[in-house]
Amino acid sequence: MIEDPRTLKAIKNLESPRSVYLVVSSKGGVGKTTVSTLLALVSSIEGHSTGLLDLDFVNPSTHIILGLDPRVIKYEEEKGVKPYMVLDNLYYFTIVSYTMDNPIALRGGDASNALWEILAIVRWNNVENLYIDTPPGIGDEHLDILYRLRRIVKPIVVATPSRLALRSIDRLVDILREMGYGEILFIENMGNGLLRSYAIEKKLIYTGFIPYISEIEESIGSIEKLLKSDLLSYVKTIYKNLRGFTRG
Amino acid sequence: MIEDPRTLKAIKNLESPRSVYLVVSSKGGVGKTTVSTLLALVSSIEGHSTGLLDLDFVNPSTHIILGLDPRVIKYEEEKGVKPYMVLDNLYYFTIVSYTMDNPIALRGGDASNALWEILAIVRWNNVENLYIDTPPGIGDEHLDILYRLRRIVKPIVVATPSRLALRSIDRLVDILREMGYGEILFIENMGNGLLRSYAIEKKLIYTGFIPYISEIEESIGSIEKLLKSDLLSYVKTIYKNLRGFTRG
Amino acid sequence: MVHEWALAEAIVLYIENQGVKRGRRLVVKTGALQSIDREVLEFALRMLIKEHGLELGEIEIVEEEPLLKCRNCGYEWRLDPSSMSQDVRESIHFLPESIYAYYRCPRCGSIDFEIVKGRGISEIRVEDHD
Amino acid sequence: MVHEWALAEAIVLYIENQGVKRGRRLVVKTGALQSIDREVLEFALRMLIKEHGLELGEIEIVEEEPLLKCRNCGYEWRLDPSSMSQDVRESIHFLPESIYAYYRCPRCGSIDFEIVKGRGISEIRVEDHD
Ligand SMILES: Nc1ncnc2c1ncn2[C@@H]1O[C@H](COP(=O)(O)OP(=O)(O)O)[C@@H](O)[C@H]1O
Ligand SMILES: Nc1ncnc2c1ncn2[C@@H]1O[C@H](COP(=O)(O)OP(=O)(O)O)[C@@H](O)[C@H]1O
Ligand SMILES: [Mg+2]
Ligand SMILES: [Mg+2]
Ligand SMILES: [Mg+2]
Ligand SMILES: [Mg+2]
Ligand code: NI
Ligand code: NI
Ligand SMILES: [Zn+2]
Ligand SMILES: [Zn+2]
Repeated sequence: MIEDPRTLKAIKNLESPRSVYLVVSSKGGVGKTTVSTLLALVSSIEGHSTGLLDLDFVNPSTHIILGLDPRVIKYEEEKGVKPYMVLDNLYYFTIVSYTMDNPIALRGGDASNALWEILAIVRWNNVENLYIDTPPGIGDEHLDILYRLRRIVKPIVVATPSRLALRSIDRLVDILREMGYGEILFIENMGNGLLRSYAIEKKLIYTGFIPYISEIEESIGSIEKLLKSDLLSYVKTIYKNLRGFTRG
Repeated sequence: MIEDPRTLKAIKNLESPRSVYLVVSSKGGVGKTTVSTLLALVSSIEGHSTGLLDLDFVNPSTHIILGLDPRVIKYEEEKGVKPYMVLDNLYYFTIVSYTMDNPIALRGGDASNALWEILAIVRWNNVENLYIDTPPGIGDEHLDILYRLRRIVKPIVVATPSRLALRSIDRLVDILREMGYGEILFIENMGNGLLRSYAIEKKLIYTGFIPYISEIEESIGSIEKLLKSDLLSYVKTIYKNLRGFTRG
Repeated sequence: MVHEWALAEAIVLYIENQGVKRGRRLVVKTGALQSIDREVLEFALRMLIKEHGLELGEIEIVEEEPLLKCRNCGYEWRLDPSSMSQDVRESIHFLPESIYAYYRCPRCGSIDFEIVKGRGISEIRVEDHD
Repeated sequence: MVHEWALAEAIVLYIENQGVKRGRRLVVKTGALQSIDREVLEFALRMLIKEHGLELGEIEIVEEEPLLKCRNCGYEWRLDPSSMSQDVRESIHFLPESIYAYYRCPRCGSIDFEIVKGRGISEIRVEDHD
């Protein structure tokens, strides 16, 4: 076969949501998973039909933040796979429901295969905002999505105000530019707004910051607590800015 | 070819050092790079011939911690490639000297190829302790090393006391056990000793903790400052414990 | 197991994308790991072919037996999905890479093995097309 | 560029590991991306073959031209290392994957391409061995 047939179906599935955000960062531990999960929560409580897709196959953790046991996450089938409804407006897909959270180690080729399978079978129709969490680094999954789904995904770069993280973001931004991404959304995590000037200098769309809030540890695993946490107002601002910039 | 000829040469090269430590963690941002660089620094100032090898190809950062410009890092050739001498006792290899720190994105197969090339050509003879920094996750590089060099490398798992990090470490430890690693060294980073009981429960060799020290940010990029930093005494304790456990 | 519909749609989009409009026979090779329900797949294909205005005559679905190979010790083995527990089989049906959560090399126990063949759709061929 | 010695050692260790002790001819296929100095490699091979007590007669080093293929647009192209700047060529000599830091698909600019062949040592064959 010349091309992977799943690519075409993936494009079709991802054309439904108004916005598909790809949360990336070449550095780990900057808060990609926390930010994508919180953004999805905020989007859903703001009354929008929302999707959350966890593509970190080796280290899936969105279900831990949401406090979901892999055994309760079940998908219905209807011309594909329907994501699991976590809340009224929140639809969710993670592989832990298939792996039962058993540890797996995937080489690049397998990760790429798993990615296209999931993008081809999981349907996001009726979803307005879709947030995709990705593994750290820039590997097979990122290259696949960023090239093949260029007209669909909006990259959100998450960074913390540390020297190592910024150096790593420089590299990622260079790569995204080369790939043809003009609009790169930016979130400062565990910071205080210091990175606004960095973002402006790099021509990134600064959408806000989330301070370092040590109490977040206690909210992990409980949607209720997350929704009451101090983080939420910051995430709401970012959410609104993201929508503002991507109204198109 | 049935097997990769570079594997055999890699084994030969890595049989020289008394200890080859592989710093791993399925989660990013826990301090793998910081810890491996500091351990190498401590080992060298303690008077031992030491190697530091950066295998995080997509996001190499040991040179940033050491404050080295990619252009000054040069390797001599002598029946292979001799690592760059950073200090009297500190020998260093990173790909940034070849890539000039230009951003690269590697798929799994390419990362695996780069890995074997480097392990086959870079010679670590006369080095006593070799510290290897790795990318986050468990990808091609980890699988390659952990299986092929099983009799040589000693894995050091780095973790922070956060729920997401521990869940991720559980998975990694399961995998290391399945691979046949009986002795798994453990370092608690950005913690206060709380993970000692976790480590004991998981039958990991707890070698110490490094507290969260926000001033570390100012020491990054200067060996001098790093050597004077508050972190150092903690790293020294860990260094000694590592040596104690791996005297064999 | 009606997620076969999604696979059928991928196949039809692929054929369409190749610029093929009609042909005598459509041959699809699927991997046995996915335990695809042939009748469902064929039914979905017929519906979608019609919907997309294609004319493809016969449909033949060929199943390829899975072959796995250990990257650690080189051992090769086959795996019969019908021997799996219901849950595992279903997981692998949806996502063949789930196999890494449940299987190991039978010789050396390695988690590092590859699916050489029999994973998913590996061939879509329209015979005598124009 | 005497890191050829390390490659020669890998080759000799490989032959030894295969249980081969003598043969009429050793054929090694190298990738042109590595711009291997054939004379140096041959010299190192002769030394090491002797050191390891092997008898391999002639040595033939065949260079394979690099072929690159874009994963984004499918374009295939060749690359002549002698056209590279000295620095880049040297980086690629040591580590062929350095190519990703300096080259892009000439058609679409993609960073996502693969080295189809001509990367490094791709064949080691001892003819008429026992
Ligand atoms: N704003 C924040 N304040 C405090 N801790 C945070 C914040 N954001 C994330 N964390 C914590 O940092 C760690 C890394 O976050 P995570 O979302 O897993 O990052 P990534 O997905 O990029 O690896 C987790 O332990 C998480 O709880
Ligand atoms: N003990 C510590 N105290 C404070 N900050 C730390 C500590 N260890 C690491 N850091 C910081 O945490 C971030 C992640 O560390 P890094 O070594 O890059 O992790 P990894 O290599 O696992 O991704 C960096 O910004 C680093 O400066
Ligand atoms: Mg994450
Ligand atoms: Mg089901
Ligand atoms: Mg690191
Ligand atoms: Mg040189
Ligand atoms: Ni099905
Ligand atoms: Ni050389
Ligand atoms: Zn095996
Ligand atoms: Zn191209």
